[in-house]
Amino acid sequence: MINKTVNNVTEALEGVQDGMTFMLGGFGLSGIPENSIQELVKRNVQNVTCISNNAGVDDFGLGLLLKKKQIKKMISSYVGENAEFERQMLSGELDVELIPQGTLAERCRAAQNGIPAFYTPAGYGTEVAEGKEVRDFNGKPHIMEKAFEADFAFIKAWKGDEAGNLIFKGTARNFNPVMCGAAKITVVEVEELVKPGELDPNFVHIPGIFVQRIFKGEKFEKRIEQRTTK
Amino acid sequence: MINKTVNNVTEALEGVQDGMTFMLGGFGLSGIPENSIQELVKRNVQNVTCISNNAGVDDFGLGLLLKKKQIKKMISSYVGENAEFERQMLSGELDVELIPQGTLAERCRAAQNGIPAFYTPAGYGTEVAEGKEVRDFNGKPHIMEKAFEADFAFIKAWKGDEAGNLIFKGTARNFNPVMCGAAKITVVEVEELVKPGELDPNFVHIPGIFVQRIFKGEKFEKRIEQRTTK
Amino acid sequence: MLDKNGIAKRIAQEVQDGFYVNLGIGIPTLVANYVRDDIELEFQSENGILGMGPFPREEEVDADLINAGKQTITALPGASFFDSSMSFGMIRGQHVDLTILGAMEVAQNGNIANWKIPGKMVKGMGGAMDLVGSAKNIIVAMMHTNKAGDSKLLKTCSLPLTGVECVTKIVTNLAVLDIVDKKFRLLERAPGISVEDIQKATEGELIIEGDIPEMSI
Amino acid sequence: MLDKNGIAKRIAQEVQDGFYVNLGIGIPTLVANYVRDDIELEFQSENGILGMGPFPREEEVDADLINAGKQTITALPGASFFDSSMSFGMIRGQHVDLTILGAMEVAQNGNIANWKIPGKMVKGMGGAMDLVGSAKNIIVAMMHTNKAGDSKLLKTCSLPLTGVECVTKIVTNLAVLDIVDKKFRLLERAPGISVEDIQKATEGELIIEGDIPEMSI
Repeated sequence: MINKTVNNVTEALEGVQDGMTFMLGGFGLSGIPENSIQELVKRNVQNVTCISNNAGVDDFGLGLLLKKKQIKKMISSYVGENAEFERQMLSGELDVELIPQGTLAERCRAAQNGIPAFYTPAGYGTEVAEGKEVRDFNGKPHIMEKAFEADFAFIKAWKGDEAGNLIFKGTARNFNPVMCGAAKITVVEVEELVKPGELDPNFVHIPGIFVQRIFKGEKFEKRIEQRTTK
Repeated sequence: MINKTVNNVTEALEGVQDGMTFMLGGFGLSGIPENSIQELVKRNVQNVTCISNNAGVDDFGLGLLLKKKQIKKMISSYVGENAEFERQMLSGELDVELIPQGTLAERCRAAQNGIPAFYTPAGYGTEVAEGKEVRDFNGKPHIMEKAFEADFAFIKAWKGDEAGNLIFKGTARNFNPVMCGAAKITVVEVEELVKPGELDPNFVHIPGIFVQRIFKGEKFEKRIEQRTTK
Repeated sequence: MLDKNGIAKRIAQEVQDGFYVNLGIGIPTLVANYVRDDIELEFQSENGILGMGPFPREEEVDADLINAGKQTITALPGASFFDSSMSFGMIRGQHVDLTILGAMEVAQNGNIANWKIPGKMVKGMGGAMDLVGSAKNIIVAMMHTNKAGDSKLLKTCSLPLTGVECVTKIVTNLAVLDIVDKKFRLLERAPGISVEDIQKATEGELIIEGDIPEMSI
Repeated sequence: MLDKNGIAKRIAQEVQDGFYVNLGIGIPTLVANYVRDDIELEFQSENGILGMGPFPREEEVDADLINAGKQTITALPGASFFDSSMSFGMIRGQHVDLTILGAMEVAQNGNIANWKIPGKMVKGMGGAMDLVGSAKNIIVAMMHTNKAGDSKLLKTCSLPLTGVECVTKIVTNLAVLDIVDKKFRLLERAPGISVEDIQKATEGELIIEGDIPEMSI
C-alpha cells in the first residue's frame, strides 16, 4: 500500500504557485473543496486559472478567490450565482471561457485517462465551436475537444483511506471523480479518513492511483444554495 | 421507477437475429454472460459478430458458439486460450479483428457515452494503425478510434434491481459496465435480483438507464481457468 | 392563455410510459407535478442523480443531495448517483428520452438560444448545449412573447445559439407547435386563444392546417 | 547466466518506493516475489484490480477475483476494483509508474514485438499495445536468445510490432541493457557472463562503455 496522507491543508498545498491552473470539484456549493479553497485564499496565490463548473457565490467557494481578485481566468459552464463574477467578466477584469457542462466533464475525464482529444456534438453551430475542428460522424456534425491540462486538482470526497481510495456521497460526487488524476497533482480533502482495508474495494469510486495527497478536512460548512422543502 | 425485468433468458433474447453484432462482457471466463451465451447456442443464431475481449475456451463461454460455427467475426484483444479459435482463424473460416484491450474498452465506453471517436497512442506504428488517421497531440502520435456499434450487449452482473441498476463483483466487473448502453439493447443476467431501494444508490455501478432487460440467471457455473493457490 | 403551471401541465401530457426525463430550470421543473401517476418514469438531473424525488421535508434536507437548480431534493427507491462524466454520457449517448427546457428564442428551423445576452447577461450554458446537441426529443417551455411583447418564435435567432435545428416541440402560454420543413406548425391553441392571437404573436413562419383544436388540460 | 527467477530478482531492484507496477504474464509475474518488503508499492492488473495480493489459499479461491493471466488471486487491504475503461485510463494516463513485460523481439530503437507470429501464432496483443503505447518506464524481461539460439535483441524487429521506440530497459538471462541513441547500451553482465558472450548473443548495435560490472543479485 502506498501511503498518500499529509498532515493538513498546508502540507497538501505545497508547491502551489502564482499563474498555475487548478481544477476544483463541486457543483454549485455541493462537493467543493472548502479547505483547499480557504488555503488558496490564505496563501494569496495570484493570476490563477480555475477549471470549475461554477464559480461559487459572492462570499463562499470560489467567490472568495474572486473577491480577492486572485483569479485571472475561469473555465466554467455556469456562473449565474455570482454577481461579483458577472461584474468582473463584463468589465473585462476576468477572462472567462464558458464551455458546455458535459464537455467540461469529458475534458477532465480525457485528461485523467490519457485521451488527448475526442468528438462531441455539444456546441456545434454555436460560439463554442469557433476555431475548433468540425467533423461528421454518422451524418451528424461534431466538434473536436481536447483534454485539459492542469497543475493541481482540488477534490472533496466523503470518505477516503490512507492509500488514497475515495468514496463520494450523493450528488456531491459530480465533477470530483473525473478531476482526480487529471492534473499533475491531485489533492483530496475528506470528511473521514480511514485505514486501508476499511473501504470495501468493490465500492471505491476512485482508486488511490489517481490521488497524490489526502487529508482530513478541518471543517466542512457545506452551505446550501437553495434550501427547498415540501 | 421504470421496470426492466423480464421473466427468463428466452424473453431476454427476444429479437436476436442472424447477422447481428453482439457485445459480451467478461475477461477470460470471469464475468461472462453464461445464460445468454447458452441461449444463443440454443437459438443457433448464425453469422454473428462478437465484440468480446476473449473468445472463451473450447468447451465454455464463446467457445460454445465457435464450436457450432455460429460466429462470422470476432473482435477481441486476446484469444490465446482457445485452440478451436486459432484453428478457425488460421484456416480463414473465421474473420478476426484483434485490437488493443484498452482501445476495446474505450470504444465500448465511447458508444455508451455518445462519443463517436477519440484518439489514443495505443497501436501507433503497428498493424492496428493501418488505415486509421494518425495525429500528433503534445508531440506524440495518436490514432483515431471510433465508437463500436452493436445490436445487443450481453452483460453479467452480480446484483441488480428491477430498475436495472447494477452492481458487479471483484474483477468480474471488467468489460461489463462499459458495454451497458453501448448497444441498441442491453440484456443483463444477475445472480441476485432485488427490489428497488435495496441497492444503496451511492454504490450502484451502472444506473438502470443503460439497461433494457434484466433477469436472474438460472445457473452460474463460474468456471475458473487457472486455479492458482499458495 | 396559460400560466406557467398550465404550460407545465400541457407538457406533462407528452411524457410517455418508460421515459427518462431531464427537466431544465424554471417552468420545466414544474412538469414533475403534473405527470400522470400511472406511468413509469424517472427524472434525471445532470449534476448526478437518476430517480430524483420531490423536495425533502425540513428534517431530510441534505447538502449532498441537490438537483441541477441547486435545490435540495430527495432520491426515490431505485435511484442512483453518478459523476458528471457518466451523467452527460447518458445525455450525449441518447439514453435520456425527453428533454424539457426553457428558451429566450426559438427559430423556425429549430434553432434555440437560451444562454447569453451579449454585454448584458452571461450566466453560461450549463448542460443546455449538451442536452440540445444530442437529445432526440426536445420540448421547449416558454412564454410566447418576452416582457416587451416581442415574439420569441422567430424566423432566425438574434441571440447567440445554444443549438441548431434541434427543437422538436414548443409549448407556450398561447399554443403548442412543432417544427416541420423549417417552419412552425400550429398544433393546439391555449384555452381562449384564437389562431389570429397566435399568428400575431409569432414572428416566424406559421403553418396552419385545417382546424386547430383547443388544448385539453 | 540467470534463470527466470534470476531475471525477476534483478528486475525487482528497479522497483522504487511508491511505484504502481503492472506485471505482464510469464517472467514479470515472478518479480512480485523478490521486491524488497520495506518499500511501498501496489500491483495493478489490467483486468481491474489495484492492490493485487498473492495467490489465495485453497479455501479463499474466488472465480470473481483473477489477474490478467486468468489466475486466481487475492486483494490486499487498500485494494480497489474497477472496470476495463478505468483500468486502461490508469495505463494510458500514465498513472502506472512501471510496466514489466515479456517480448519475442526488441530492436535497438526501442521497438518491441510480442503478440503475433504471422501464419503461426496469433494470440492477440491483449493490453500490451496500450501499455507500451503510454508507459514512461518499460522494462522487458526475456531470454537473450530464442530456442534456436538467435538473438532477440535486433537491429530491427522482424515480427509485427507491439509498439515503437518505447522500451526503456531490458533484463535478460545474460545482461541488463538500456537504449541510448537508438542503440543497446550494456549496463551489467549476468554472473559468469563475459562482455563477449553478450556481444555474440546481440544482433543489434551494442554500446560498451568502460568496465561493465557484474550485476549483484
